[in-house]
Amino acid sequence: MDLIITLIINGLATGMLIFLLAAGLTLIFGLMHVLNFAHGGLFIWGAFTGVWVYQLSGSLLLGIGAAIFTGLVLGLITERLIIRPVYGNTMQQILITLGLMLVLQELIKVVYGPDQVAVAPPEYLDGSFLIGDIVLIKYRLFIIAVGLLVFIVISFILKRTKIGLVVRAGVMNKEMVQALGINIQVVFMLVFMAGAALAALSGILHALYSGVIYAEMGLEFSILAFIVVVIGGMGSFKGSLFAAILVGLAQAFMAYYVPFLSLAVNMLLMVIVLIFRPQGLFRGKE
Amino acid sequence: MRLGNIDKTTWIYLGIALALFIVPFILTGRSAQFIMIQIFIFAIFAMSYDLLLGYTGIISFGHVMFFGIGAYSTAIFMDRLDASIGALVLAVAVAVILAAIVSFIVGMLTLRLKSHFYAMLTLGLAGLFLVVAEKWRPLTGGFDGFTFRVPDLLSTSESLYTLSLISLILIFFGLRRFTNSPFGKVLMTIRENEERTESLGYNVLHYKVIASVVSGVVASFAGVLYMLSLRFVDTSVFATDITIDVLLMTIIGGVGTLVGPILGAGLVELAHHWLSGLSDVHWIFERWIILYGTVYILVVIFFPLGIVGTIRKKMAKRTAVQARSIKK
Amino acid sequence: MDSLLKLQEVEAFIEKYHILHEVSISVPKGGVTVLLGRNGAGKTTTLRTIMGLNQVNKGSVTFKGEEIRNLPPHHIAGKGIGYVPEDQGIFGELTVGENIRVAMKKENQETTKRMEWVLELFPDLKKFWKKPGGQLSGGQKQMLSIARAYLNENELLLIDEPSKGLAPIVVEKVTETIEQMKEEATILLVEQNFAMANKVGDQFYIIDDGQTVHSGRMEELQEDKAVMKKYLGIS
Amino acid sequence: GGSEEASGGSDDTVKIGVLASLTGALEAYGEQTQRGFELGLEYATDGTMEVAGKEIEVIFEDTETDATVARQKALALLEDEQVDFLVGSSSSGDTLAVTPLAEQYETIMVVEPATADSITGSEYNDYIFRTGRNSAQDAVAAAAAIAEEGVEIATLAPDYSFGHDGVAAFKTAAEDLGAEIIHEEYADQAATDFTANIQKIIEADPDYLFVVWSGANSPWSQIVDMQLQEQGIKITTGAPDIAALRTMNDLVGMEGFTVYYHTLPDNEVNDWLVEEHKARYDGEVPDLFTPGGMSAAISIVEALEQTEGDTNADTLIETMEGMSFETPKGTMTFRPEDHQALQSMYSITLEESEEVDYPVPVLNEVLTPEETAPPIMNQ
Amino acid sequence: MAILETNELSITFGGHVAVNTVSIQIPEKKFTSIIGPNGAGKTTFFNLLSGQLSPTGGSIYFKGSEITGLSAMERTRMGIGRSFQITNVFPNLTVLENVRVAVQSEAKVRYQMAAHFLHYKKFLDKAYEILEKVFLTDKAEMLAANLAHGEKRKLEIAMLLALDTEILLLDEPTAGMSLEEVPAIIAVLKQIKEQKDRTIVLIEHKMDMIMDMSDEVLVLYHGELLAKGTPQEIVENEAVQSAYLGGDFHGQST
Ligand SMILES: Nc1ncnc2c1ncn2[C@@H]1O[C@H](COP(=O)(O)OP(=O)(O)OP(=O)(O)O)[C@@H](O)[C@H]1O
Ligand SMILES: Nc1ncnc2c1ncn2[C@@H]1O[C@H](COP(=O)(O)OP(=O)(O)OP(=O)(O)O)[C@@H](O)[C@H]1O
Ligand SMILES: [Mg+2]
Ligand SMILES: [Mg+2]
Repeated sequence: MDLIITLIINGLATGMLIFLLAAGLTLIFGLMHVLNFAHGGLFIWGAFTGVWVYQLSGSLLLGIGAAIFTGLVLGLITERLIIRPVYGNTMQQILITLGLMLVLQELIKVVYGPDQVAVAPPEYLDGSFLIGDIVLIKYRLFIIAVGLLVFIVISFILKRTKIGLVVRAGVMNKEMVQALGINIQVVFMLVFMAGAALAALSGILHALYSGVIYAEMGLEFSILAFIVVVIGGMGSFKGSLFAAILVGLAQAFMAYYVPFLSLAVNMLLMVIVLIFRPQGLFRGKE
Repeated sequence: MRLGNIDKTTWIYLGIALALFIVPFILTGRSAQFIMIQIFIFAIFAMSYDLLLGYTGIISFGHVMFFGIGAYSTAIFMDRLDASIGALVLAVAVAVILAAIVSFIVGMLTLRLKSHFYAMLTLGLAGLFLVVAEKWRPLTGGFDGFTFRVPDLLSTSESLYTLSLISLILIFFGLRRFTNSPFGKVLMTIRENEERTESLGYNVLHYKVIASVVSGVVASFAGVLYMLSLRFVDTSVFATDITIDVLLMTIIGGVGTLVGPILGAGLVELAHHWLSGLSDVHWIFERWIILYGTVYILVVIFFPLGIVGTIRKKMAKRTAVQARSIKK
Repeated sequence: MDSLLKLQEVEAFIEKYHILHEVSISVPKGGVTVLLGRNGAGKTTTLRTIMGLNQVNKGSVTFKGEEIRNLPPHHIAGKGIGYVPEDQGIFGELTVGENIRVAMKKENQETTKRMEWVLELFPDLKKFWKKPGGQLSGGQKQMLSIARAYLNENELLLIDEPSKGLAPIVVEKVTETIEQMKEEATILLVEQNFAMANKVGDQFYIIDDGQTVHSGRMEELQEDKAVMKKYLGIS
Repeated sequence: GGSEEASGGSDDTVKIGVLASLTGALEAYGEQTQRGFELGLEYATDGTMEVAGKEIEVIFEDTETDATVARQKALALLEDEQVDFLVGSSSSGDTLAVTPLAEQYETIMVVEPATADSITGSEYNDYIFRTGRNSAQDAVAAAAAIAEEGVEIATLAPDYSFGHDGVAAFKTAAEDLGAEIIHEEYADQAATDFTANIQKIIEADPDYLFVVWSGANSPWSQIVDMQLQEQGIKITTGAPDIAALRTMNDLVGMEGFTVYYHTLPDNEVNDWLVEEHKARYDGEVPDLFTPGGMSAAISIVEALEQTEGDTNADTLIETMEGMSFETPKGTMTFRPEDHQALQSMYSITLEESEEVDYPVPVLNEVLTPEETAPPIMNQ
Repeated sequence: MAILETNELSITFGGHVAVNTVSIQIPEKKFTSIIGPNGAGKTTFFNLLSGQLSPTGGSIYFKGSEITGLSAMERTRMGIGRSFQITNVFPNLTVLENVRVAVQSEAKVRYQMAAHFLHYKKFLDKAYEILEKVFLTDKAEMLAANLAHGEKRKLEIAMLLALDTEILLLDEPTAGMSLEEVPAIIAVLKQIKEQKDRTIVLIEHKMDMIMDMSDEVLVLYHGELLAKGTPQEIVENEAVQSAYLGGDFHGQST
């Protein structure tokens, strides 16, 4: 029983981490139908800048702030210069965001050097409680909390404001939305910036979780994020949360009970979902 | 077939193909020829991708799995049997059949659904193939891979050059005919509007599955050639990076054009080689990837339909404008 | 007469094709101006050009005396111009209600009142409030599109073939609506249904091959059999 | 091909082509090799850059950690530059893609620092010499550091050949010393969550947990978080390069082994290396693979001195088999059977240090080349 | 004889019954029209006939054999062709190519992969011939996406004509078409019916057209068959008047 609880809590934490990673992607992909392969680039920039500020100042809050700020700025630049010309054209989006991904990843090395950077959570989040045989790692509890917070805030915004509607409408028929007097370009820009900020936020949170950051982690993790978005049903926020937790738990339990499959668990999960419920777990339920 | 029936572009392509046969006499360095061979191989691979993406409108994120199937079949047969032509033929046969079976199954499973399911399912399957290659170490050598010999006939750079070039030419003209056939024309209508194609009386699923099988088979053949040139295999032949590379080649050259992917393969390989070679010139070129990425971005901005696509469009428009002004 | 909207020798290209050669239209405040012309004449393009959805290459477009040529569409819409496009412009994955909500500029009593009025007019919309717009029947889409344009207080409405695909009884309703709208807003209408155009229209322009070739008061047009035959194929 | 005779560009220069990952994921390693190699040549030639009257010319090429690029660059070096030696590379895959070319072009290749056993094992050819240590050597060193009669050990390794080979070799070595491997755990290399694996290790309750890990996404913080040490399980592993040592702050007190840390070897060559490296690179000390690059250079110069500048491969092979040479890690010897350089390894404890912000390996014992000799695997 | 027949055909979209137990017979070689208010289920009914949707109840017979379970593709091959209300063409192909693909399907050249399509010159000739009929010849080389709305409608009709099926289901073919061209298109349809003995089913809101052409008129209302009969009977039907035609129609046909 203790074992199960330990596995569940850690699976949940991993799941939340993946959710945070996928949240920005869901937002951008789900609302704007933009396949943002540069997501991983925004993620590492959040990680590196956040960690840099955190280590310099000693304040995790400042670090998180810096990461979000980096995300917003990069999001702004990216949307204006790179994404805006290619709305509605999947292929060009793939090409241009992959190009951007390469640039962002390599620029990290120019700015922060090619080495990996080690980082630890601040004192108050470091370490773990041992209750009986159950290990509760503080930082993971923190992640679960942040993940839930992000989920609630975003769901609230999407539900209570028109912005979600406007963006979705804008994707379906940009001209019509403009003809209704809405400056869709600004709306798109804001949404993209928000997505980028989420990517960056997940970057710094991930950095402290795994203890090291390196430039290549961006692409690695963005594939995971894509998988989660697909399993959850493209663009469904609830779906992403659910899928991320599913993946997190599956990883935890498979690694324990069926270790030889643990390498393949993400892919297997996606393949199974695609075959039996191709629209993703949550599509159409919102 | 009368020669008069062959259209002008065919002659141009044939001319270029012939000129390429002369290259080895000018470019004698084996490493330069190696680059050319890589271009040919990736051109073949990219064309197979174009058949899916450009003609049928199917995106695949795991196309590399067919490439990998070709690669491992070759490597394993060369290593386990002997490095003979017979073994190679067997390897090709196995590669092609395996690729056909896999693409058939994947196609049947997902091609009745909307486009991105194929993309993600192939991504997933390619990932699973990678794991299998990783885990089946007695056969594959795992992550580290293994080296092997190739038939003597193909061990010189010139013979390999010739083989890849001939393959490229045959496959190019084969695919060109394929896409220009009545069958190919239906593929394009599927890309445009699947349901309407169905209601015109075409069985869309058949078309998509056939296209994906042909594409898979051609890709696996590219994998075979790749192995002949590299003579070493490891799990990276299943890596998503390769799919991304070939996707970029196709888009940069221009989807739905067949020549585009060839051009794209050439450009990507050469730009890569050239930019990375510049690191002696200035430290900035040590970070050549930044330039490389920038090139992608610029291509989209200045050649939104890919190079060949943009040029074709410009030309088409000019003729249209001329036609209109004549009419007036 | 003071014109609310004025197009002077407008030329427009779509990509490289010269679509509008010389369109000059003056829409007086109040009343309905009808654009007529055969398929492909450039009627839709004219409306889109006013809306800022096409670039104007030459000529001027003024609204209330102010040059609006080549402003971004949302600015133009912000000045009080509403648009019912030819293809209805329904957001297929949004529900009927959401389609309406997106269109509302302000959510106040006034708009709520207008909304109620429109829903009364087209009860189907109320009935299918939660249905995705893409699943509506052709005519229901048309109703939704008109309803959306009516929600906000616009000074000028551009309406592209509203009667297309509507049942006769609904055409009557739409005709009524337009007559109602006329009270508050000026309307520039593209219409193939001559009977309807004739009923609601005050003045007309005929566009042929990208040029305004004829104009006048609606009553005059009915008399002018030659023009009717030449440009509209009505005998 | 018959015409592919290996002959130096001109008679009075010796050309050496070095393949390394100068960009991409392994670029830190590539840089270490490059610096070490340059310093090594200088040291071995006393700064003249000449050996036996011949000038030495070095060409560095970036493999980008991509086997295809590695092969293409190797071809360029062999064909266009007609190098007399190849050196490299940072990844085992790149190296394996190139070693057959060494044979084909009858050119000596000094492998550094790729670790796959197969390079000097199943994929061995006569032209390959390796100054880098191989996985089996690591494993033997690791076993020597902790294994003894009655010790129970669990292992944690990434789930691919590097991990499996490492554990297999370790197991043999540790069992030879009387220890028992009671649990083997493999984790996805890219995993973010190691809880399940660590949980199983806790359940197995060994005396030691031996971790083989490479790659950035390391399990250390989670091992600490799961409080293994508090539960009586000691951790041991090979100390990595300095960048990765920073991730091991919580593992202070751990016993393990290492290939190199600049304070460990006590010899003149190393003193020179540390001093020169600091002088040249802004006070930085040499890192994990710097001495390897240096050793490769020294071995080549040494061989050429013995052949009096003859670059004929057969002569060189004959000379180099069994050849000993002085390196920052003490004396190395190319074992005649498989051309693997036998070398010292270091049994260490991680300790906190005043001077630097990461835990440093402190020497317990030098493990001699004989002690760490790996099994011969090319037969 | 009825060429197409439905028996208690129904479809429900999540609670909303769009077509409700409709049983009709469509007589062979006749001109049948379907009218009804917006949202009555006309298009949906077509979708059921042509196989775009499968019914939740009831059955469909074509020339006496049941086709309820067949796919759209199979029904087209059997001889049921249709045009779409919302234009549904291949946007990035030229007008000519759009029609050519339909001609090719009619000629049953489906899996020919080795010959060049230009070897099938007769396809092109046929396509041009059809474009001529619908006044699109001068737009032949234009991308379908760039057509004006009315032109797209003509292309829809052209594609249906190219299929040359035994029965033609037309969903508001002339909506948005210029007044002068409507009669010409009507003429084309009539001609096809007469010369080739085709059966035509038409959905329209233009009453004059219905009156002029139909042999029989069916009226759908809230998914149910409200009435059927000759045009004159229908126009005089009071239920139809109040549900569909509105105040202006009292027997007269404008
Ligand atoms: N993107 C485009 N490229 C080329 N030509 C175009 C493009 N869009 C429209 N056209 C052409 O411009 C002309 C005018 O089109 P427009 O849509 O304004 O006509 P319309 O008068 O509204 O016709 P309809 O009554 O059929 O709706 C047509 O001949 C059309 O083919
Ligand atoms: N795919 C669908 N899902 C849900 N409801 C649908 C779907 N298609 C049609 N409907 C509904 O079924 C009803 C009938 O629609 P249909 O399109 O058949 O009407 P119609 O008679 O063709 O009307 P119109 O004359 O306006 O084209 C409408 O209320 C519509 O909203
Ligand atoms: Mg129009
Ligand atoms: Mg309808």
